[in-house]
Amino acid sequence: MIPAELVDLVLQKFPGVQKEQPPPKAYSDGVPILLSPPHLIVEVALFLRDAPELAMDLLKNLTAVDYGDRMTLVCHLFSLKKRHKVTLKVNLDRLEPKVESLSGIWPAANWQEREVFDLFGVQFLHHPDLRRIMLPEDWTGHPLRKDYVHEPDQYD
Amino acid sequence: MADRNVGPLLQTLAGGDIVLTEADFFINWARRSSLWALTFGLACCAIEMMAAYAARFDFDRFGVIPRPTPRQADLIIIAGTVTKKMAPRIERLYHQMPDPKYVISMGSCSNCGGPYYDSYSVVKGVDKVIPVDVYICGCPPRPEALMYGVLKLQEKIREKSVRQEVTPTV
Amino acid sequence: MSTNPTSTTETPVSLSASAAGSGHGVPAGGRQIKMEEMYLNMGPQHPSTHGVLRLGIMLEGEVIVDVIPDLGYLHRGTEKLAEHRNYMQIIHLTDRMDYLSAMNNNTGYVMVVEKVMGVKPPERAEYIRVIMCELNRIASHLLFFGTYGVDMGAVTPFLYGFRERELVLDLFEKVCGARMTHSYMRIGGVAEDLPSGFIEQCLEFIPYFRARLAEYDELLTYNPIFMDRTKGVGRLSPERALAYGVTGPMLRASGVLYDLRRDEPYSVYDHFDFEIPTGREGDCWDRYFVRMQEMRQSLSIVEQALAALPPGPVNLKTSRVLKAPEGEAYVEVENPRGQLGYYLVSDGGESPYRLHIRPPSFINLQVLPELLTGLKVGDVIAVLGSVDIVLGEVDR
Amino acid sequence: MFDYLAGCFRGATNLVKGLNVTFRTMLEPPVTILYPYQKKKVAERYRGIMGLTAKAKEDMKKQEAGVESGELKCISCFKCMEACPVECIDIQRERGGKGKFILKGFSINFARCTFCGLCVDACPVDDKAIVHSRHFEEVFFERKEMVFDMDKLSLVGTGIRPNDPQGERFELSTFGREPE
Repeated sequence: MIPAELVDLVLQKFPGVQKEQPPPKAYSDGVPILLSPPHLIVEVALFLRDAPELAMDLLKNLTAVDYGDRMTLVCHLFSLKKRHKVTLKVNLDRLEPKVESLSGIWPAANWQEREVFDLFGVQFLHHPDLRRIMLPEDWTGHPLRKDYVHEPDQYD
Repeated sequence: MADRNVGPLLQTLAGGDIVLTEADFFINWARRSSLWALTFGLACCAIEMMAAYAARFDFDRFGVIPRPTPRQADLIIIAGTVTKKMAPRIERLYHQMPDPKYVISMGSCSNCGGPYYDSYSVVKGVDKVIPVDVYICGCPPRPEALMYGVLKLQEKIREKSVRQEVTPTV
Repeated sequence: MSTNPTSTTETPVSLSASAAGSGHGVPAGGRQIKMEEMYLNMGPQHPSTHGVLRLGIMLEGEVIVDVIPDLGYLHRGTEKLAEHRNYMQIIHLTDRMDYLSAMNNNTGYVMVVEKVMGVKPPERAEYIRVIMCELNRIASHLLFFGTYGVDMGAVTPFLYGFRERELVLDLFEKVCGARMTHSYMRIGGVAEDLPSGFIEQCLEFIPYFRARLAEYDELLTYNPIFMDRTKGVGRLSPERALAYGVTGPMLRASGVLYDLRRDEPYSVYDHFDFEIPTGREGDCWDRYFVRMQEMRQSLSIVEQALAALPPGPVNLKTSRVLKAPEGEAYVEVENPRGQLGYYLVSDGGESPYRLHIRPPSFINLQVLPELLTGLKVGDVIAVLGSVDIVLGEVDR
Repeated sequence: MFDYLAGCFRGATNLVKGLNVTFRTMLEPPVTILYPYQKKKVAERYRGIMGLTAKAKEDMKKQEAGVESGELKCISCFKCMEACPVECIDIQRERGGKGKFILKGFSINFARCTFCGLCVDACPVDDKAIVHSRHFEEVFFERKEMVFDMDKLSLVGTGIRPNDPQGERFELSTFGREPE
């Protein structure tokens, strides 16, 4: 688990970043959540990876959640050297979600971003190969969005 | 194939029907005793299919030998979930197989979608793509069930006659 | 014999040289032979792709220039379906993701729900979970052993691996009534207690299988043909492995000692004494060998867990329709293929608002183009087999 | 040259080593089950196709005996239908007296069923009105044959009970067709 002062380190360096507080009654597993604005994501990610105190060298998981009013990108980071965790979140505009790609920082993000693009329609700028990964190329729509309506075709 | 035209030809000959009946018996015997199956594992059922080929069950005893290419196969065992991305490939593989060809749909997913009956990307039954001869239920079916399915298919082949067209049209 | 015909350490250099040059002309007797890259399509129907993976391989002669994996032939929309099922009904969907280790999948899923709901299963249930997970790890690695043998041109390991796997499946069948898709874990415990005779059968299996493992080593592990085909092929350095987020036996084969069972012990793994096998080179043989060693450790864990199995109930009697409180959690378990993560967002309803699954095979497979580039076309199967993917999990 | 010969020697010895393993296996009893002739007994808990169980004779009330399939244990409470993750169970019921229901129809679509056991778990009746049989060899030629109606289900449940001492196979697959 990341100690509180290391979170403060990020907060001091980037005033735009906030520490997300879960709603009062909601369950939280204690891993601190950093909420970054979309334009700062690359700098924050680079800092998390390269600062010797933080050394987040393993991007475990990257996914998105469609909250209906916003699209949230969620990254679960882990430091193998320091053995601590942090969750990085970015809120995006739901209608036109666009964010810089993290695949230059952690190559592990490459396919996971393609999956998020495929199933949520989030555009990752400067991604090396942003194509659909799961569904056929000619598929319309992004199924994991909450307002996705599946139209039966010849195979249904 | 040749068997499609042989019926009318023989009927015009004297004693043609007797020849045909005898021919039926031998042709069906040959067909059902060496069903070479295309290895077409898609999902969970593929593992049970592999188990059927392995030491405890030994599918070779039925003359069922796995073939990696559709050109040498009489039987395609659809073992697993058929997705919409995969469906055109299955159709193509099916058409690449020589006549007569048989299809076994193994497991709930290929029978009618199974646990993914309301999924956006799964074909609700492989019979929407290719005609199925035998359905095996189970999720996944045990290897014995697959063997029983092949035995049932052999029974089905035994009743066939060269007069009929072997492959139903899609 | 000392030089390995399949190891191509110089190849990337010559490749980049040809790419930097004209790339097309090689003088041969004063005339130009046109050299072109060849495109080789492998799959989705191929006996060695372990499912329905499609690889587009760019070849220059026999050397691989680039590999483009094409996934999604088994994409079944598990995450979307999970939003329409209640918490109990998702268990059977998790069975079918990594269908070779359904018990591990179930455990991870019920753990994330338990975490959000704030319930803790009884201790006996935790022990049973550990026993089942480790037995399933053995079954899964045995299948790897068999199929990797076939991929490398040896059919006998397939027959042997499946012979022993059937014995493990018999144990599962006795406990939960299914061979592969178990649906055995429940939120707050396991479905049923161990049946009578299970412990005896399990204790019978352990020494029998130990002897078999020694036999496997004799048959395949130290076979010079097998070693020539796998030693030094597909090397993955620890730095690249970490950058790609590779986990599980693949990461440990590269020499990184990171295993959730020991580093962040979930369930009751901290009660047991076991070693984490690691490799040194990170090549195909190491990945194979780490898995073989892991089976031995799993046997020892099962033995210890059976000896220390506490009495008591095996599940909390939870209601049929569960409601998790609002919140989110991310839980990882150590699957036979790597770390399986579940990210659950709950809005307080009967079904998850969002359930994301971090499949280890999917992340591990990303590294494939990098591993294959520069190797010869004959090594594709050796490397792909050693990554040990399950397409049901890659595509979900 | 020496390397080459050493390699040959190493290869030859390892070949013998490997063959030694396979020869040893040859002397062991065979593991193959000759399937249609020999059958392995499946486990007590095996989750085969489901069947409906019936009440014992002495438990039957008089008015139930007259009702169609009234001897079945099922109380048509819809619990299994709600628990089923694939919606393969379909129950029709009619309102009887005193808040009880009369079972009119019960069908399971085995084409879709995943044999997960949740319906049996959910059944509130003592000793379960719906049970898994140990019957798994289910093969059909038509898709619609895979939907079992109440008669077939009660035959599965009562004809081959899971604790059947004989464990005999019942030729279920021949339903609806001429016997050979």
